[in-house]
Amino acid sequence: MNETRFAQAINRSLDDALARDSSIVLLGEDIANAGGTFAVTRGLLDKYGADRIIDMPIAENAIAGMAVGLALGGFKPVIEIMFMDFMTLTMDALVNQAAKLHFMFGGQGSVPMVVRTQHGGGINAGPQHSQCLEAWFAHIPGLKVVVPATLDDAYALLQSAIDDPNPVLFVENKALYPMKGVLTDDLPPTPLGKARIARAGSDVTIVSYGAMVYQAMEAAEQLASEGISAEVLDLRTVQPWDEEAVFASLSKTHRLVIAHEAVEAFGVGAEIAARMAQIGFDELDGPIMRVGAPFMPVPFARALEVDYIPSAARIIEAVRATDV
Amino acid sequence: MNETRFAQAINRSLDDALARDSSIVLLGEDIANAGGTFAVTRGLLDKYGADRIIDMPIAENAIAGMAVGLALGGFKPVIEIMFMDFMTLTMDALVNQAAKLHFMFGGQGSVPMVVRTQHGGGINAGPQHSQCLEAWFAHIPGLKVVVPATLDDAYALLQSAIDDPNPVLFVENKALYPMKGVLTDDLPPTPLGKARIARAGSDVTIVSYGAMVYQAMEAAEQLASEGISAEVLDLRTVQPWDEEAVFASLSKTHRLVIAHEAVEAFGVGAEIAARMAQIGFDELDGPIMRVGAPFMPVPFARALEVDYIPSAARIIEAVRATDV
Amino acid sequence: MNLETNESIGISNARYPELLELYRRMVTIREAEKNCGAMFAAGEIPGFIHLSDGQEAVSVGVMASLRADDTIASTHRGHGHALAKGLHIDAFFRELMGKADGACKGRGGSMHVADLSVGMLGANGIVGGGVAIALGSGLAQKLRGSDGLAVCFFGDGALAEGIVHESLNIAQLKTIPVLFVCENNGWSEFSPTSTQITFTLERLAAAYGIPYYNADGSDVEKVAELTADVVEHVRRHRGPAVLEFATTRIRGHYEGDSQRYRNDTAPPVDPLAIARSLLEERGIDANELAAMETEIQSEIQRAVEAARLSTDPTLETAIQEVYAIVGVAA
Amino acid sequence: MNLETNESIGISNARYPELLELYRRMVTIREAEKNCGAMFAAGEIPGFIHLSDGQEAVSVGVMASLRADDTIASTHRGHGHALAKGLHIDAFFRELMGKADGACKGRGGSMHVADLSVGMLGANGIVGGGVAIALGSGLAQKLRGSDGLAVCFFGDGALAEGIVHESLNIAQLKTIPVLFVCENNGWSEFSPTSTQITFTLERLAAAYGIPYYNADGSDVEKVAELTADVVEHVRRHRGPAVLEFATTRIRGHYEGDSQRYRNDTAPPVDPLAIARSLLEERGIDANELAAMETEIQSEIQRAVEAARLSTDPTLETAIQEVYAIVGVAA
Ligand SMILES: Cc1ncc(C[n+]2csc(CCOP(=O)(O)OP(=O)(O)O)c2C)c(N)n1
Ligand SMILES: Cc1ncc(C[n+]2csc(CCOP(=O)(O)OP(=O)(O)O)c2C)c(N)n1
Ligand SMILES: [Mg+2]
Ligand SMILES: [Mg+2]
Repeated sequence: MNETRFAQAINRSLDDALARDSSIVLLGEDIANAGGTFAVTRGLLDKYGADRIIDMPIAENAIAGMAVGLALGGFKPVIEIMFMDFMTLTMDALVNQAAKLHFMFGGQGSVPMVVRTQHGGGINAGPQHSQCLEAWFAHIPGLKVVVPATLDDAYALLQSAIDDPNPVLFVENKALYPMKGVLTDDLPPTPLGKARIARAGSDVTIVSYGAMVYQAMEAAEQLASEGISAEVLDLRTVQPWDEEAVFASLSKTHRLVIAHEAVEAFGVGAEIAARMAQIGFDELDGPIMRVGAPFMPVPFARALEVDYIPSAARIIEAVRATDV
Repeated sequence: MNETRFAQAINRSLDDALARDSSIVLLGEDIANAGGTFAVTRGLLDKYGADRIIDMPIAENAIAGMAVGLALGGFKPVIEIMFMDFMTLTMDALVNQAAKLHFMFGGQGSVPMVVRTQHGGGINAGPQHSQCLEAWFAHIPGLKVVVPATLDDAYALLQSAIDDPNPVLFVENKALYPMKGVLTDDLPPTPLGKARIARAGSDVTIVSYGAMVYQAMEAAEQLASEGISAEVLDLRTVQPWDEEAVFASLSKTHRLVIAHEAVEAFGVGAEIAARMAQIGFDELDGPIMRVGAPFMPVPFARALEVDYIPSAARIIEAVRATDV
Repeated sequence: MNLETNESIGISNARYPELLELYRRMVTIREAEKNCGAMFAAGEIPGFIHLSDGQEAVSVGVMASLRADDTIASTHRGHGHALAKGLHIDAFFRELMGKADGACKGRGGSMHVADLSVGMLGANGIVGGGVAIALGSGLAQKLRGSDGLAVCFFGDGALAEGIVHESLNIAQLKTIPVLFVCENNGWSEFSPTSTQITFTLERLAAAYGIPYYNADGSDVEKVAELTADVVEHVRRHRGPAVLEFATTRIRGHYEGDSQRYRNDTAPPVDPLAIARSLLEERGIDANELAAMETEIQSEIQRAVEAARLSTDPTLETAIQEVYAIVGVAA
Repeated sequence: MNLETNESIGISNARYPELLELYRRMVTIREAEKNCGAMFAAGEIPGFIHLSDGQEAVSVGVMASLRADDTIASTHRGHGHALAKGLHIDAFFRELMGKADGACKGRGGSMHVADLSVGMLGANGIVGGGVAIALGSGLAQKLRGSDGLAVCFFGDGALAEGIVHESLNIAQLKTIPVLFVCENNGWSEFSPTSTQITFTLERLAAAYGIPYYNADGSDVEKVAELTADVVEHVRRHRGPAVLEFATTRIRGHYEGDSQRYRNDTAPPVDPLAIARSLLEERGIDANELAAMETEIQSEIQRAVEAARLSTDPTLETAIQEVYAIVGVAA
């Protein structure tokens, strides 16, 4: 089996989708000729031509709005917004139009579009090129939000996102792009909304998604050496998120930590914690701990960013604070 | 004492601020000649002239971006974004620029701007004119978010928002505009970030903000008749929110309900619940309950909207579910 | 009642229906909106409604050249567009009243009336919100290889929004068959648009290199004639065009608007009056017209009565349709 | 080292400094960026850096007519703007390296270098992000009753963003003293801008009724001369103007860009070479120029060395400045 990079897994997924379904078109800035800023769409123009791999001017709101029109017109547009920070310019098209259309028109039509974007730090891209804003979109009825952690998930969840009749935000973590691994052939379909048990355990549940899953795994590894058995759940989809899986794990471990790279306050972890503080209250043997970025913009300097991004050490600290 | 409406309390606050500080300017669509869609800025043009009360074209992103430039230039702009749903068009200026500038420039300068907008249902304005999106902004380091419930707070918190050296989102609930009450003369300054005990109680804490405070009060009233003593906390500011006050109340009542008009999932209540499930875990005698809108766009029809907006009855239900 | 599109009328060789038919459609919109106004005042229609009185000639004249497979994206002032494109009058009233069998099951209301089956992609509560949607819809037509086109309506005030400019550039750049139709009524809510916009659409379109045409938007025949030509051009060349119609907003920005800010002295230009007198000039009997009007009125009355009897939607049903269901084509 | 603004130079009666001084400033920027490129390649500067090699004449020529109280809002390609406006070379390098005593205490980096004390309102990571900020800054100048102005720089690719259009309209509508400066290098990242924009800025400005001027952006004297006139005009008339400079992006979009997409055949036009040969033509001794260049190089080397010795910032300090403190003027 050949090693593949995370970015290539996404490329392959786009490629296979384009090959099997002629209604799929890609739009974005520098995605065609240049193959994408992170080379995720490399080679697709040559294979599928300029009618399907469409370079766009720097006009994010229009790109997102066009995707709505294309979706209504029978296409399945997959747009790329280069950095999640630039999603700020697409909010009307995505939140007021795409997300609400099916409901607001009484079930008429649907908007099968995917917005691919990337978030996260790790390359010192600074305050306007590193934000993790997925909690915004998870708050909007009508949108789905996917954040894959593994190559297989990047491939398979993107297939599901493309086939979904609803607008789906597909968030890649830029730090994962160069990650190498083996992409499984003939993956079975992976439905949105189902978590993955990344590591089974019995003493504490660590819920995570995206790149932070690897810090959670590292934490679990270290805890194991102390005799603490941590279960790591990879949510994969944050809207809808797999409440059942989290609850089931909590019912087994009775301790809960939620970790993500986004700012802790008002982040995705807040919803999971809140929900478990309601339906899982009787299962809890200690406080629910969250690990997220501190309440500050993503700083540029290496010395700052490295301390800013949540670490395995901070997850371990949080696990201890659950009184395990 | 004369009765005043909520909208007029805001008008009076703007008026007094304009009178005392010549660096304050107002910008917005139809705020000058027309006095605002909800008449909140009525009369100010005549008093302060077109250099300070500035009618703007329909260009929300530019309006918000200009406010940043005005703030850097020594002014304190107060802009009006007519409906919170239109904040979608201001996200770059507010989130990538205004919120980060002070931090990102290493403490140089500040952005003393206020964005006034209004949210909420109650007038069948439909899916694109009713959203409560304050959780988005609370997630962004560098922004403050204020949601007043009473006339006095509308007046006094707006003064504090204007005097604050940071960008502040000031969210009015449209259903409150016609509400009558007495506006206290010579109000003392009300700092941002301090909650108000709207009603003292000992059996359960109901945390709320904005218009939902009235449903919380109604619920408390009804519960009182059954011998359940509910404490109602009005947060007033959701970023920063008064963790200490919530914790203090929880430490007294050991039961917690959080109610807001925004969609429950990933809403402001999630953060409060999550935080209390951490620091308040030992104080909790029952599950933390949240009351918010169901996970759907705000529907238009009267029959739908009336059931959509959280009611006192739903708060009472939630109180019961805390096992009080 | 359904203001049908050309095809179903079957006027052979005509590029658009004859004036009598155009007038009939305008009267229908006017009468429907008269009822809307009254029902709003009476509290039977909630929310915000923006009437298109005075602008009917644009809706009817433009739509006269469109086919059912052409699409339109509309604005907050979308009743005329929706009805002219073929939204059924029953579905219309039921929607505005918030009924379970309204065009959108009561979830959208006036600002969101839509009927995808006739290519009406929705009124829109966001100024400029429909423009890029139409652009995408036009691109879909082109990529599909059809000779269909997309039309986006927008007001003069919307010209201040960046999305309009982004869309003009992209339309021309990618030669997308989209027709930009500006209904210039001189107002942006409560402000004269002259206090908000420094440019003319004509000069702007010229900058983008997009063909621009304009006409008196109160003369339905002129609107229809010009649109027929331009639509023909867009169909053939698969690229954009801009149409601008000078028109009159007879009523307030929305119902309930006191219009204290307004001091027009001249009586409003009424496209219905213009069409009517043209028809009379051409020898159509005034009685015949009156009979037609009465018939429309009673048909609308019927629709209103039926809407009143319709049932309210329930939240339980609505929440089922927040998401389209995976694996089920909508 | 501080590339000072006109005032402090005190050239009486000159509308802008003489060519030798302009050249000196351009060399400073070039040499500074040469170091940036090398330090990026060596891993000493992290993140994204976008060099302005080839565009120095615009930075230097435009800034030559600005006063310390005039403001500028810049772009992702902002090194030249920042240095020309007066950001100290020490603060510059320290920021790019992410040091505690950098211009922004290491929190912004290349894409956010700023020095409010000299009216430099920041580079910007968002294409078009600075445009409306400059508009507001210009309005502040006007409302304050000063004769200052604001300048916004943007690239040709930014013309596709709606915010640029919103801002042009508002600038003209409210007659705001803002100078829109387009650095047209023909590229939007990896795409020729001709594949993204269908219009010329000249025709666009004409549509808005805003005075438009252009010049060869590689000839620093021409840039300075035209800008001096236009700035004068803006100061006097307190309204907007548009300046466009044709220029060359000598290096990649960002450092690390392989530029495989690029197939320019002609050698790049270099504003430094042009200025240098002009100076020699005018009899400036080549040795004198070489001495000046050497002096600049060593001064920059000194700054780089000092930056290397600077300390790293800490998160504990940074988190203190997420918010400006109530009651404390910044
Ligand atoms: C993004 C956005 N900003 C503001 C509004 C409020 N608004 C509704 S209609 C309108 C004026 C629109 O003027 P124009 O485009 O000329 O249309 P007209 O009402 O004249 O038909 C405004 C400002 C809105 N709905 N959406
Ligand atoms: C809103 C936004 N979209 C996209 C980008 C990514 N991006 C950075 S620079 C650039 C090209 C800008 O071209 P131009 O404005 O001509 O400036 P130049 O790089 O040529 O100086 C793009 C697309 C961005 N930073 N911000
Ligand atoms: Mg108008
Ligand atoms: Mg360029």
